[in-house]
Amino acid sequence: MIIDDIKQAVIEGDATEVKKLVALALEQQVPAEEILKNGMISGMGEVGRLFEEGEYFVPEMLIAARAMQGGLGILRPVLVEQDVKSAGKVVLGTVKGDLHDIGKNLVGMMLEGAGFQIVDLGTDVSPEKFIEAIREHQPDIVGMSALLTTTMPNMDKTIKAFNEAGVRQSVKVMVGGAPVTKKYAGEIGADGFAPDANQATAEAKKLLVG
Amino acid sequence: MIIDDIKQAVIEGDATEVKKLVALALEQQVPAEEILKNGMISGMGEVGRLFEEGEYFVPEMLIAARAMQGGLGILRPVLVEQDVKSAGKVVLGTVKGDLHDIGKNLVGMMLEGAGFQIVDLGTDVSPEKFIEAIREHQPDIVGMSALLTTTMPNMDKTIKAFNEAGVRQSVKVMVGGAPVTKKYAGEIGADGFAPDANQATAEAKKLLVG
Amino acid sequence: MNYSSLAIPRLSDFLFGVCPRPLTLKNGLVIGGGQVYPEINFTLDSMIITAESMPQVYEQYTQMITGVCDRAVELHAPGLVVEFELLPDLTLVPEWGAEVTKILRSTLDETEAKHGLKTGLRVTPNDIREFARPPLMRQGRYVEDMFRSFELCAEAGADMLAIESTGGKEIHDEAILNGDLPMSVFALGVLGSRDMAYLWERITEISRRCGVVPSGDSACGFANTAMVLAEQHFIPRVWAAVIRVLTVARSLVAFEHGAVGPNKDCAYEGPYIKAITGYPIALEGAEASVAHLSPIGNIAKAVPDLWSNESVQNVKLLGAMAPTVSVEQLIYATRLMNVASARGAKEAGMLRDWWVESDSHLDPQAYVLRPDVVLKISEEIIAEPTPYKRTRRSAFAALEVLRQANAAGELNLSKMENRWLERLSRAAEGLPEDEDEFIAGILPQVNRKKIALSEYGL
Amino acid sequence: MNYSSLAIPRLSDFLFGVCPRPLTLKNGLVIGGGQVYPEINFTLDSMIITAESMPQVYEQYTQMITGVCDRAVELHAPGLVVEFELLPDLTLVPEWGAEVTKILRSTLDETEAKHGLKTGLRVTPNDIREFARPPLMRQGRYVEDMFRSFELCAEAGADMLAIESTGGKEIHDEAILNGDLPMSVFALGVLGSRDMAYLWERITEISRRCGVVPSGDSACGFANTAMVLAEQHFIPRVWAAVIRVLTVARSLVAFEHGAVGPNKDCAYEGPYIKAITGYPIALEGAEASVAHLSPIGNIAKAVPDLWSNESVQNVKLLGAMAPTVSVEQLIYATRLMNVASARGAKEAGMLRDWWVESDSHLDPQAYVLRPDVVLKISEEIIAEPTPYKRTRRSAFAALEVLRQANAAGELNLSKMENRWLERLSRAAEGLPEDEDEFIAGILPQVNRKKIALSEYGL
Ligand SMILES: [Zn+2]
Ligand SMILES: [Zn+2]
Ligand SMILES: [Zn+2]
Repeated sequence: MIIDDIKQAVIEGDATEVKKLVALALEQQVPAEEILKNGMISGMGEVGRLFEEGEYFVPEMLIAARAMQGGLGILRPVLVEQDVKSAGKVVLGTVKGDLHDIGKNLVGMMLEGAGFQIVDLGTDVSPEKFIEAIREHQPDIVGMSALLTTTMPNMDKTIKAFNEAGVRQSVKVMVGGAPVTKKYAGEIGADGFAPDANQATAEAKKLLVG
Repeated sequence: MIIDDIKQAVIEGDATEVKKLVALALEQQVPAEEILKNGMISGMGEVGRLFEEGEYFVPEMLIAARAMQGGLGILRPVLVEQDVKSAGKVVLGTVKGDLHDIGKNLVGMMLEGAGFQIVDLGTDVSPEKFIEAIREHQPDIVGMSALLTTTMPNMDKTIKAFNEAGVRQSVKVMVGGAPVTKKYAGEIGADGFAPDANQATAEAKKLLVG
Repeated sequence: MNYSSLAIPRLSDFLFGVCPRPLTLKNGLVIGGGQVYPEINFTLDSMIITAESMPQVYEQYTQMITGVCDRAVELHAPGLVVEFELLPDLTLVPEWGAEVTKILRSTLDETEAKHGLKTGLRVTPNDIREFARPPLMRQGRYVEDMFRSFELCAEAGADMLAIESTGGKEIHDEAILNGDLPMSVFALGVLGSRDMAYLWERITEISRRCGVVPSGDSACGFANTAMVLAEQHFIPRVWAAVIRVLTVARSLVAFEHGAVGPNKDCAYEGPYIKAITGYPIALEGAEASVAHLSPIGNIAKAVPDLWSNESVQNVKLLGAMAPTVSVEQLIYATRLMNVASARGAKEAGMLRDWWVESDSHLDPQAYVLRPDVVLKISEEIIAEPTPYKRTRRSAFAALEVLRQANAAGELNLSKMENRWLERLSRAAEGLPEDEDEFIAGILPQVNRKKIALSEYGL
Repeated sequence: MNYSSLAIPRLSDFLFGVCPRPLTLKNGLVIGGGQVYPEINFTLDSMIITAESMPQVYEQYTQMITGVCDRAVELHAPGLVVEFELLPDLTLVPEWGAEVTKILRSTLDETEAKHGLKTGLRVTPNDIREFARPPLMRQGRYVEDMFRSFELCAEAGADMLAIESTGGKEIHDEAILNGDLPMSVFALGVLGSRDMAYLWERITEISRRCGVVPSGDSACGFANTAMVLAEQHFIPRVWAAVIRVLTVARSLVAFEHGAVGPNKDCAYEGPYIKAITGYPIALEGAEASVAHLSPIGNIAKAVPDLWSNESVQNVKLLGAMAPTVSVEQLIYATRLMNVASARGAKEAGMLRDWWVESDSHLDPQAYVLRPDVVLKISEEIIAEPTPYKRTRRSAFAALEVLRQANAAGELNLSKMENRWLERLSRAAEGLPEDEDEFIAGILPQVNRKKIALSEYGL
């Protein structure tokens, strides 16, 4: 089955092979949604499993993700045409005053592997910039990160700004980072919390179901 | 001066001498208020200073406090007659669910030394018992103590109960104990906080001035 | 069982990680058989415990035990002991404490199955008898619930049972503040010791019935209260040091009524217990400053078999949740011990002596924990036949040791401390040899509002 | 100054608390002259820093420094170093950081005057150049404010200046996640090293002018980021170990441009720096798990001159506020070191070796911190003349050491780790000897959106 081959090529991180196979599958009239879900996302799911079990590290995941991106480049026009939705759209950013971004980047990468569409606003992101991005990109989820005890309170500020701007109801808010706890997430009215990049994907999926 | 002798006898913790001298001073028509303030409370102030400087320990303070109590026994009827007020009245208790009382006892002892009148409700004190005591004793200050992370929230509960019972405005509330911070005291709307028994007296005095 | 000779008579055999009577848990973990293992203890962050909040309580304990076990695996810990010290509320409703025990047990079991990490679980119900005022020690609903808590926790998966019992504490707090040596001796040598005999017979009986280990008690409410007050300059350090030694005979009673160790972490009388009984002990020091500051952070490392953090609440630190941070610190501390002892008893002895030297000259409370001092005083204590006589002898011995150390310049006591050393020595001299005479003399000074003497058979 | 031979060539001289070039602070505190002192670092608990909240900021720092100093006096610490690591906001407004410096200085001075405790204050402005994206390293308001922060803090009472500079980090994060050895070498051996030369000439100039000590830098943002990711199983441990060694040449540049130590606590490349330069270093381990977990909690104790907790926020623990708890732990840790070294170099060496043995076999990141390995690799590094060549040589040497250790069974690497050891070895072989050739080859792969190469003279 060509779908299984695509999956395997994603797992092995072979971008050239993935691109070739996706093109071939489209030629063979395999539905784009099936290529995406059962081929590529399923492959990334397996990559995630290998990672969980200590068989893969992030570098291997990144290679697989890039292979998947290669296939997506070919698939995306068809998907848009057929109106196939991504798993969800996520706007990510490190809050104002905070320059740490490796954790946020990891979250973005893992979400992407799980089929989410990512809009990364970078670091030192003001409430206004978040709001702008919500209006522009209409994401399902906004993910905020903070690594300092003195920038974490900006999560609270940002959520309050969402309320004032009237955009709070349109998105789910997820928070994470070294000083952040589930308790704090609850106190500021965030919808989700992930203690590390690893658990962010499961939490994002839960948010979109719930 | 007999006042100085009373003061010295308090410092030395000589209860017999204090009693004898207070009786003598009253006979000599020294005003009760002067005996109290310039003799006994001033003596305890010196004891506090010696304690601060590491010259006295609590046992020495207790002996001095007992000497003062001895003198007060003689002085109190006269004070009541002359309507002389104590430094203030304080209701003390360890909050519900908490059995630790040595910290609270120390606070009581030190406040007493500073001329406060103490009503000690003991440990495991429910909000209802605190409220009852406020109604009965009409204190200036209610002091609450907690030693466990799981009983500290009862401070918050108790203050809320004060509000509901309509007695909150009639007292100042002071809190303290191992898990309690100034920040927490502020959050629950307490008026005062003391990090240890040592600093409780200063805090209580500040509350009654402010 | 009445101890009359030292199980460890020689200083060179008095080391961390080894004892004459090691203990083997059901799953094979050996305590006191060569290695020192971390014993981690944790508690809830600020929250109210009610029936409604129990799901959060369980969730927090799940989170804490998972974080701790994961980290222990990650750091290749050779073994791990977890202590679950029940909060009062979790003892007042014994089912709640048992449920938490189950949660801890199952994560420990999973960790052992998956990663081969050998673990042990010590469960310590709270002495809720104090909820009655004056405390009822042998009757009433608190006594019943407390014993039921022991049983349910044993059934729920505890390997070891322990308690920090409080018999006599109702009058000891004041004795500490008053610097009242005879009253302290009465609380510990008479009241506490009698209560311990009553209590430990029952705990041992429950333990036998449920197939778990009756481990030990702690005079925490007595001597650690004094230590903390001394740290705040409320009471003299020599007084706190003497109280420490006064607790030995009391805590020994548990072992004379069935306890077999490991003695509790916060029981700094542990080295005495180990020297006398040969059973393993837990202890705590520098890594327990999360729970209380102390002047004995290194010397406490001299002879433990388990090394503990006392307890830390589940707050977030930058590195991780505090229980995870604590277990990492304990693992590193025990790694050093185990490397030294793997080289040989001589090397272990050197490390022990460095720890001892680093604290013992700076505080009388550290001085009375010197292994040589412990052996010397222990020998004197067990030369006496009864708890009262042993406690009285403890006072003499501790004061004598401190006077000599002071005279020899091994301790640098302030003028005030010196005055107290003399004052306490005079008070000790007044202790009659005869227990009945002592009791008769002290009873009039006992505050009857605070204590029900009949609960102690008096 | 270009180092070409080891300041400490012999393993037996490579110890904690001593170094060939000890440092004497203005008040006489000697670092690296025989004793190891605690270096405590603390930060604000959750709060927003604004002009309005500055009174609370000052109050918190006052509370923290008071708690720390009181406890150090109480525990008879022989000396105390405090590090004030400025938060970004306190560097962005240099006056704020200077005001906090003043607060710390005055409490330290009071403590010294009243109790004779010798203290030192290290102040570490934040590398705020990253606030521009891509970072502007040598121009613009952030650069100006950063240097002004150094000056104002020096004038406000710092004894020592330091920084955790981030030149090259803008592309190194991705290199870590990609397992990209050449890109890491480029970031550290080319970009970071060039930035260090620029930066440290200026920091040294400011220090001379203000009469303070230019202490050292840390590759924290590079190698500790990797270590934390390895702890989370995101990247291989061998990769994190290699990155650690890759940072040596970069951090050495500070010393070639005026730094004289003590090197920063979180710079685990410190042992290499000490071996090469002979200047004292700070380090951190088990007691720093409050800030980050690590596999090197004990081995980090092998050769430090200051012993640190990295940083802890001002939260309440049951024992005390966390900074007070931390300083107690550091004091006990250094007491042990100082007792051992007081007995002699042989004893200090034994203790050092036990710490080394307790960690080094369990993780490649610990293995590359073995003092013997440090000396061996350091010698290779300084055999090369330039930062790039040294960094390249670091890769070869670290990988060779790890391969040998693995082959000899001194390290037990998993299959996956083994695969990465091979993969990284192959990648290292591809590093050309010539720097220009290397740069030309790697530039096409550099993400120009993230970095302004002109800021590095490229
Ligand atoms: Zn205890
Ligand atoms: Zn305990
Ligand atoms: Zn750092």
